[in-house]
Amino acid sequence: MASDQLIEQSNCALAFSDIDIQIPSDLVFERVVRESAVFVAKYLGFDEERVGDLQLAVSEAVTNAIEHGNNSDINIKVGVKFYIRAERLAVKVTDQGHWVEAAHTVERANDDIDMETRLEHDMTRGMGIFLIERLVDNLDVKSSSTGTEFTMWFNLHKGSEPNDPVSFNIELQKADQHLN
Amino acid sequence: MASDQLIEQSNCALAFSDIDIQIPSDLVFERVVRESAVFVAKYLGFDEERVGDLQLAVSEAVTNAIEHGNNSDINIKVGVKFYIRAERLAVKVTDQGHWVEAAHTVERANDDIDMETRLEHDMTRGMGIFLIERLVDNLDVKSSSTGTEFTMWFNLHKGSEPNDPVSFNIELQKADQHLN
Amino acid sequence: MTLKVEQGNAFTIIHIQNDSVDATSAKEIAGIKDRMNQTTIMDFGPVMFINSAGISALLKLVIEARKQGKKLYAVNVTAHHRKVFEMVDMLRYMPIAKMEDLMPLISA
Amino acid sequence: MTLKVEQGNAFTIIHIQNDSVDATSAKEIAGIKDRMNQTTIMDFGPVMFINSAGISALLKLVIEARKQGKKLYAVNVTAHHRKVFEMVDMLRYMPIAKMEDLMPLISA
Ligand SMILES: Nc1ncnc2c1ncn2[C@@H]1O[C@H](COP(=O)(O)OP(=O)(O)O)[C@@H](O)[C@H]1O
Ligand SMILES: Nc1ncnc2c1ncn2[C@@H]1O[C@H](COP(=O)(O)OP(=O)(O)O)[C@@H](O)[C@H]1O
Repeated sequence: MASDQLIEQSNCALAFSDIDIQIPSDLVFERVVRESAVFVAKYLGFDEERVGDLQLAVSEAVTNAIEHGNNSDINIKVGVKFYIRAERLAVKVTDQGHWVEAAHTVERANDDIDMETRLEHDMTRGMGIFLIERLVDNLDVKSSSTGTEFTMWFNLHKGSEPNDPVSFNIELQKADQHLN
Repeated sequence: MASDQLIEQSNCALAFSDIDIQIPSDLVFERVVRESAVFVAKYLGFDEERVGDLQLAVSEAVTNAIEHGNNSDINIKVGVKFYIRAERLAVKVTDQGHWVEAAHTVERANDDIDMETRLEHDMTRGMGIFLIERLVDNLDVKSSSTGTEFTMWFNLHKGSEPNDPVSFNIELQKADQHLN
Repeated sequence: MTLKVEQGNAFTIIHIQNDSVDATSAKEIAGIKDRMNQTTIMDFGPVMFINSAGISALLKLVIEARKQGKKLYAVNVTAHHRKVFEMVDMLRYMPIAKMEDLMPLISA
Repeated sequence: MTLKVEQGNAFTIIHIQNDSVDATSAKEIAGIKDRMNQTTIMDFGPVMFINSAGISALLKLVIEARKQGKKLYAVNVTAHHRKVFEMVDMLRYMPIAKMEDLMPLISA
């Protein structure tokens, strides 16, 4: 099937209703979501490279939600929703934690990764967000007392520069703002 | 990893919390669930043949929920839940329809499939339930005004005769029983 | 494309290109029924998954082959799919064969 | 098993057996650090997926190789994984090579 046809088809099925996956907060289940992402990307007619980009971005976001959001507590879930709005595929990853800004690990979109410093200080983590920013077309993070919503957007029709770093819109509400 | 270890592990992660998937009622999305079933089966250390059995049974049940339960209405969802209870993997498939008994298509577990009659009458459908009964260790169907719950059970530790036809426990409530 | 069709004088080989013979590939498979030949071989080479929607499409070919007095064979079938075909009594109508053994039929 | 290790006099070839280099295979990969050799080759042959948890494990090997003055190479890397390695500036520390080109190093 031509990819245009697939996108057409998707506007029927995905635009009205979403795919929703809930997994226990254990890293082994990250793979279920990652494979589903591949299916959705292929269904939408993404080319091989974009399929890989989407798969990796979803994997990173789900890993973070399991580890940082839910502290790997298998009694609570990480949710993932795939849906289409305004010519874009959205992947919304939700957890029940609070966003933790970690200035020394989060590499901002306009910085290059300074591998030399990393290697000197044995810093082998902190590349997830850095990669996500380079793989998605847009990114939104909302965090409040009810948890974190991490939403990644992928254009259905390839536009402008692919894989340009995106701006990272983050909206953090103080936990107590909602609590009382 | 040895399969015992995997089952051990599963008792930690899957026993406390479930994997939940909701798809729009369109057959293209059946595949997402089918692939997730493969992941779960491998994670539980099922051998190759049982992985195939589980994958096929899940595919058939989800196909039925989409087509017969939800009439392929993409605005409503089919739900699939994987969980472990009492040394068994359960796969519960839910839709929002009513179970429709179709005596001429449902082949009962103790009947053999009469292919000759089928071919004479161009009956190429109606093999899903027949197959499921031969692939799972147990089967429960509950249907009421709120929808149908179709639950398949797979023993974690291979017991007795594998792939023996199972009894089909079906519990149908009259739709109006709940409505007023 | 789900299928690649190889046509000879008295044979047709249908190479399934998909990894799944399911609802999404069923229509194209059933549609092959007008291109069958005296000996028709379904090559399941890359097929990793078959469900009853796929079997239903295959049965349409079986029915048509009977009507037209043609012979259907399946090659490159996995152990699991052989088991499923046995369950639904498919093998009587579409026996599993080895490609080598069919060579005399297609080179005749 | 995730890894198969081939040891020579002055070389080690680490064949990754998994299709994923991710959190679940990270520990075993990082654990290989005591078995590196003057020339250490990571063979990504069957690897279909790499994420930052996997890269993190690979970086542990890179750091250790530097400390020990050893040289790491990657072979059989897909185009997508090359792109990801480039993004995180990995290629400076673990260049991608062709197995044929490394033969002089390991047969010496
Ligand atoms: N879902 C989340 N909830 C809370 N904090 C998060 C979440 N995702 C990312 N973070 C924060 O962003 C940081 C950077 O994440 P990342 O780049 O993926 O690296 P790493 O996970 O290796 O620390 C994390 O260390 C954490 O502080
Ligand atoms: N989820 C469901 N909701 C309502 N009826 C169902 C459902 N699943 C199966 N059935 C009934 O059982 C029959 C047999 O199903 P199956 O053996 O899978 O064959 P087919 O789907 O080809 O008809 C269906 O035709 C339908 O009447």
